[in-house]
Amino acid sequence: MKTNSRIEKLLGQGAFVVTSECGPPRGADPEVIRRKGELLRGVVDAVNVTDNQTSVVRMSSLSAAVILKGMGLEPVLQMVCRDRNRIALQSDLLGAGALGISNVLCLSGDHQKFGDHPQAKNVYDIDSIQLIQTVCRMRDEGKFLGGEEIKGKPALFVGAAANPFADPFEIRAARLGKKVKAGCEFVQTQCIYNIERFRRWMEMVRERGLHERCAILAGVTPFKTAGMANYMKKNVPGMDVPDEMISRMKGVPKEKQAEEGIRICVETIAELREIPGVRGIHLMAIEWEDRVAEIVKAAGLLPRPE
Amino acid sequence: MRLNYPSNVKVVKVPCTGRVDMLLILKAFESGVDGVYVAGCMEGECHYLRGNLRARRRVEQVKKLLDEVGLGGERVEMFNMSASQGQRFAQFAREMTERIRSLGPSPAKKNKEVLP
Amino acid sequence: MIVGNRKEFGEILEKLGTARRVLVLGCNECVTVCGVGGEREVGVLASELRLYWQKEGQDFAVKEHTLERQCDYEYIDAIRPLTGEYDVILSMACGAGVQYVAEAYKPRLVIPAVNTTFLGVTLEQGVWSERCQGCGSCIVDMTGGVCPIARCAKSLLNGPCGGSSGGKCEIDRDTDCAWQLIVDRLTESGQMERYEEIQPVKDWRTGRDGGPRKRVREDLKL
Amino acid sequence: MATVENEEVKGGQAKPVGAVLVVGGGIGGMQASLDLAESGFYVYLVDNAPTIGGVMSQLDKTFPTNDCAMCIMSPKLVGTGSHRNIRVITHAEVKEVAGDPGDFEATILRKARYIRPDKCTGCGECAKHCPVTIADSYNEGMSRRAAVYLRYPQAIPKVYLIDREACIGCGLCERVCLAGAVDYADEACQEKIAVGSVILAPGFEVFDAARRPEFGYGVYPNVITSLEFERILSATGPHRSHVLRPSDGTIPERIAFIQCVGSRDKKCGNDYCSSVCCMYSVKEAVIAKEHVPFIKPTIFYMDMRAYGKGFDAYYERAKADQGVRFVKSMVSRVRQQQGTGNLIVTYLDDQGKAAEEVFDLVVLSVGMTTSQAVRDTAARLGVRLNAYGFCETNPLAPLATSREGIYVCGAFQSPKDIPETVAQASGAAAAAAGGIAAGRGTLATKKEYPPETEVASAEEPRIGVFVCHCGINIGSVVNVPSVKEYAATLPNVVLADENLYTCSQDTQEKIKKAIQEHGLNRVIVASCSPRTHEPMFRETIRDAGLNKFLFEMANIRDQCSWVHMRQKPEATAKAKHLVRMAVANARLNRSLGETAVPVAQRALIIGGGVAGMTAALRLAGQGFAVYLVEKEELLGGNLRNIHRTIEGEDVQAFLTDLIDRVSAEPRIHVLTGSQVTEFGGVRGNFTTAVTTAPAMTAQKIQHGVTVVATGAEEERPEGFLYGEDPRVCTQQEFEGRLAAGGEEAAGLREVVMIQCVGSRNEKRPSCSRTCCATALKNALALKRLNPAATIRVLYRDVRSYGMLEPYYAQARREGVLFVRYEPEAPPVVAREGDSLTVSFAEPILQEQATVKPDLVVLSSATVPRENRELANLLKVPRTAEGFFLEAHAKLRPVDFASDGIYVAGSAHAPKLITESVSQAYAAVARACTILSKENLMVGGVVAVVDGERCAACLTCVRVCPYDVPVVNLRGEAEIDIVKCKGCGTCAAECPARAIDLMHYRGEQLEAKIGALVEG
Repeated sequence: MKTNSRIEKLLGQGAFVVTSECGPPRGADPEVIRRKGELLRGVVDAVNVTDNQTSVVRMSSLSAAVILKGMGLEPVLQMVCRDRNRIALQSDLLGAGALGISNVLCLSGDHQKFGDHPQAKNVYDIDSIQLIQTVCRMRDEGKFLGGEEIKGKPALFVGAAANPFADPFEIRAARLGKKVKAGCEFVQTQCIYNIERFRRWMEMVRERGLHERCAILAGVTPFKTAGMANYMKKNVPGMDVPDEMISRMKGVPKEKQAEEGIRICVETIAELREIPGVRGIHLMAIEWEDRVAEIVKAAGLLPRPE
Repeated sequence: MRLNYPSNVKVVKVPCTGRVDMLLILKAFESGVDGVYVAGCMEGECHYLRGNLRARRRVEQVKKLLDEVGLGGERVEMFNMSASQGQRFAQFAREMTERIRSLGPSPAKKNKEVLP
Repeated sequence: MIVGNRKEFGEILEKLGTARRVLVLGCNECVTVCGVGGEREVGVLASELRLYWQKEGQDFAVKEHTLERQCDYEYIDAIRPLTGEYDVILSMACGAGVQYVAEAYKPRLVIPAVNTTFLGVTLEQGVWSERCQGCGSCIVDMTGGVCPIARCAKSLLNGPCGGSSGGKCEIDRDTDCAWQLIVDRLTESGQMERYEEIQPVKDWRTGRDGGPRKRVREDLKL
Repeated sequence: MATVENEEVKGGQAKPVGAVLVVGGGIGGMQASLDLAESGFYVYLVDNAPTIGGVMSQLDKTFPTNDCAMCIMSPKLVGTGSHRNIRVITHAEVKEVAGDPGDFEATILRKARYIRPDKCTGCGECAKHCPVTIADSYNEGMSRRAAVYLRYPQAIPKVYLIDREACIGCGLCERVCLAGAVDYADEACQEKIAVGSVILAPGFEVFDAARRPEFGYGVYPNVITSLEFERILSATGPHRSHVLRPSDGTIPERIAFIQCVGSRDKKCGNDYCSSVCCMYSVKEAVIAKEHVPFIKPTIFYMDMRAYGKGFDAYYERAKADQGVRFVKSMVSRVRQQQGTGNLIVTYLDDQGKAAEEVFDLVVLSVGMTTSQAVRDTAARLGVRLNAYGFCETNPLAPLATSREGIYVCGAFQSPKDIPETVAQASGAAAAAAGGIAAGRGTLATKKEYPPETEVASAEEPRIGVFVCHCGINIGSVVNVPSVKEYAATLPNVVLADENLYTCSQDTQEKIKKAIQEHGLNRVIVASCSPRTHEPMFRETIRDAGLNKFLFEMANIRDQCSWVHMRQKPEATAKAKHLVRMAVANARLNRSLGETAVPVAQRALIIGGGVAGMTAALRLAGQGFAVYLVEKEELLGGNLRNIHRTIEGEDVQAFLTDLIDRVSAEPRIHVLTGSQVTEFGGVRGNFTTAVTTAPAMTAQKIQHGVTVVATGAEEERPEGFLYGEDPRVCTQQEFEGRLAAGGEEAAGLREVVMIQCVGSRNEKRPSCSRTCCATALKNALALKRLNPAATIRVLYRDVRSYGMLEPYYAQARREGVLFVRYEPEAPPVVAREGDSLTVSFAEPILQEQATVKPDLVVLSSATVPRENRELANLLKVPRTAEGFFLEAHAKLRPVDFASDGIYVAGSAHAPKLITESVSQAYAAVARACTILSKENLMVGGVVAVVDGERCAACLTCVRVCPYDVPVVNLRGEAEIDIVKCKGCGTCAAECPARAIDLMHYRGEQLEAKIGALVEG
């Protein structure tokens, strides 16, 4: 065990891990985060705290993670490369270590064009793979990127995201390979609707043996409505929603679409569990934290191990 | 065919509308004309293959410029006609004259470059 | 070449304020080629100004001149006698030219009429595309001849983000995903193994982040 | 001159007369005249009509481009009328041609015109005052004109004449004519001229529709001919392009076109097909619908003969997108409905059922015939006609008449459309020139000019302004004296004068004198129109030693007095403005040099088939060296696969003779097994690299012209069990088998021919043109060998156009069965046990029929030979189907858009041998317009680069429609004045303003525009 991470511990025990996420509020009220956290207590093993997701300004992910930590939950600190250069990123990593955060998820981050400050200058001093390297170097070698010695290394379990559905498809496994080579220990994938394509990706991942060096947590997101399914297909870059899924959502009356969405999600989880190399799921119920427990239960993943 | 059209229309001959430069149109306004139209061959029938298509793009650009400076892009136009279409020529001459009449004299006539 | 965009006429007017003796100064280099600041564009802007002030009934004097280059002192200096007669110089060169003219004719007001946008190439007549950001340390040999710094919206050095879709970037469907291009080129040239190498964090000192840059070649100096 | 001697003129004779008589001034006659005059011969162009232009001048639009006929013909009219080596003799006829080839004496009778051509200015004052009105024949009698008239406004010569039969002799015209051109005492006169060759291009007249009384032409007002409808559609027609029917002037909604009126008609003795009616009817239907969208045209046809290049696409578009209805039928009669003036058309439909329909207007698609006058002329000249009154020719020598030295082209040879007429006219020019090549340059003159006075651009302009009254055309509207006075006040004007007719001969002398006396270095004439008169005035000042570009015209008639007739003060003011603009421009006019570039007087011909070899022989016959490049080891091309023509000519003997003559001709360098590998240069000076197998030796050839004659071949068909069953073959293979001997034929019990295999489909929309004739030829040949054989031709339309039609009739007579199929239900070839079966829909019985033939013959498409690389090398375009694309579908059928490169034969589109031969001759005539010159003059109105200012941005390189500019080694754009056509697009777009168009320089145009507004 390199860290105190619960994910690391459970994976070590061979458990099927369940993570979820929690978006910090667009304000300074800590209660919002506490309410969301409460809904997830005992239901998931760890909670991702997003970092100004979709480039919209929110409470900093580190602050929100600390609040969750205070509640006894296990936060996964998301960090994007869009807003901070290597100085700020390393500084925040030290802070996270100091505040007892055990998991970090290294991301490139959405382009600011889609957020609430499209006028902003982006940073992208380093990219997500280089951020993984940075965290590992700080933790394992005790060195900053600049080469100086760190006094008090941050013990962080390092994760990253993977999108099996983005293009170019043929290099998607290779890209994961680079992340693993950089030191990534777990990945959470983009929401999976096209299971066939995910299977093919997993085959490529297994071919490279990446699943043995890095735990793969398959991402799922329940549709609330047929409209949402359609929107995700059309407007979210790198999202692959098969037409059957949309017609299935459209095939039920509006008031029953939420239930249908959850049913699809549960079925998907069942299928994903059968795929060799899948070590857990990452359940992204976007602004729908109150249904997470229900989904996890229906998927037969409750109770969570201690 | 000796079809009557307004006498305020004066023709500047060019070998092809492809020769018509944006600057020439702007200069015409500088010298005080109220409107300019470029009379090219029918599209697809340019003797020089595509001069009239180039001219049309330039006329569109000049429209934007005239809008920018407040003269109004409608003071310039591109028309297509063939050499045998005297009626069409006369019709456009009348149409354009009517249009310019309703717009009134070019406001850019008020002053000339006077500072030494 | 350096590619720019003509400023809106309204903005130029605003910047000119009360100045009515204007020298519109073009440059016969990059900005001519990209159709923004050559002799023709100088003529167009000058004509627009004349028409506007004619319309407003104001007195004015607009002079057109185009230099071979606005980034070389000798060319700039050659018009010294001319500049005295004008209140402002409206430069249609890139940002470099504007500044060099301003430096040469201080304290005369020099106004930019062009927004300098990027270092790019001509895709076709009338269409230009960005290719380089002048980072000072070129790596395109590693990336199939495609620069991820200039052409990836996030300047990612190790591969495409999750927003790459159908060869296009997540920021809009007209923009190519640089990494798709890189992967295609590496595949074509049988160099995909290059992709597996992790590009280390970049040393940005050679770029603008290292502060204003200067280049000296001792052997060429006088 | 390179052509000193010619083998076609027998030795020992004196030089042949270097002049040609061209009879007929329609589009064919004009083309032949221009080609001859441009290649060093003097031409007498004699037309029966008072003006040249022929029937084409009456047409509205032309298919398949929908170009305006008059617009595209105008340059040819003006070119013919103003060419110094063409004498146009109108209102005249050829009485006799005596003598021998090379030395004919022709007697021409000029009819009285009553207006003196040397004095008439074409102002039209006489016609305005003439009190008589009679039916206007130009509008087919649908409008009226005066007794003194000009046939149409653009007429050449622009000289009026008096129709003395209508004239009442009131003398008004004589009184109003200020030019004194009216001469009531005028008399017919005879003139003898010496010529070396004669070309007959008298054209056709339309069939007299009254000879088919069942259609009611001449009885019912709303039954009209297609030529009358053409006039109705025309902007200069009786209703100024409004589609109105004669009886009541309403818009006819339902229009019927009845095809084959006077064609394919044994009863009238016109067994032939008139070739053009299908297409002109489709065009008229489409144009009528363009004018009035609610018009519903219906075309009653037997076979839709859209066999020309791009015709089928035009036809399909009309059918699918433009709402033209096509009914395959036989119309039996037309009756008028009581009271409405509408017409009831009775016809037998495709299934043989009778039907009736009501229409508002019926257009009879009348065919082409030879007029009695032309038949008489032919008889006088000793030229034999065929059974139908067309000129008798041999299919392998289609340009020669029965009398040596007299050649033929156009519809008089056989019915044909405009491009084929133009091509054949050029061909006839080549044939006519071939016989008298040694006389080249002996009669045609080149004008000698005095040396040019140098006018430096810094020199102070001294401008003379001559304001014209144009009789009263200008003077009665514009106050000419005040314009003159105003002109005198303008800067640099040192002389202002006025004339009654500035174009008159004495005024030219006056202008010349003024140039000397006042030291003028610029001349302005304020008068009619530069379109007609600028060349003449330029000539005048050049005679006085001034560069022609120092002339400037103010157009105060066409653009002023004529169009502002009722606003006299405004017209005078505008005339002053126009003069002021001319002065502003003239001050900046510069002398422009035209440089002589020597011509490499040799030709390169690519392709050694019938077209290539014919062209080579003709060019060599005119004294030019030829390089004939053939890819294969043997000459002959597709001709090697053809044995007989449909008329029965022995093609292999013809081919052998052709090859022998090519091989024996010392001026022809045959390069077989060779390919063009590099190509560069411009007209007059091309350089081509040719690589020859097997050693792949390369050589560079310098030549002045290039003829592309790469031909076409029969496609290897797909499907129909071709290649799988030996009983399925192509027409060409069948022809070979028939030629091999009659044994196989004797055993053939039943044969099925399938037409349009690989043609007229989505992949290849065009008709392959020759397959119907080939099928008829082979069917007839088989019938000769085995009269008992059953032959079924499964077809879509039988396209036996022109003189092929009688063979179609013959085949039917001999029992060949023709069964139509629809493209949606094509015949199916299958195997049933050992037998071959063909099943097809039987339209009359309306059932599926199956036969078991011994042989299935596929009429496979004609496809171009591999030519993509060659097209790239030569930078010449191709159609979507891979045939070479000519410069203009109508009037430049053998030219490419790039000057000096020509196309001949099937490389252009599928062709019969006779057509390839004509076209090869045509390419020769076009090529000779360049090869006959020692130098080409270049320069004048061309774009010029100021290298200093050039930013080498490539804008000019990209925008030039002719790919002329290049960035040279100095990094500056360079524009070759030889190639530049002077459109000015580059000048208008150069971002550095480094390019200017000479004579239309930015500075000049700005000055002119500046002068437009009162200063």
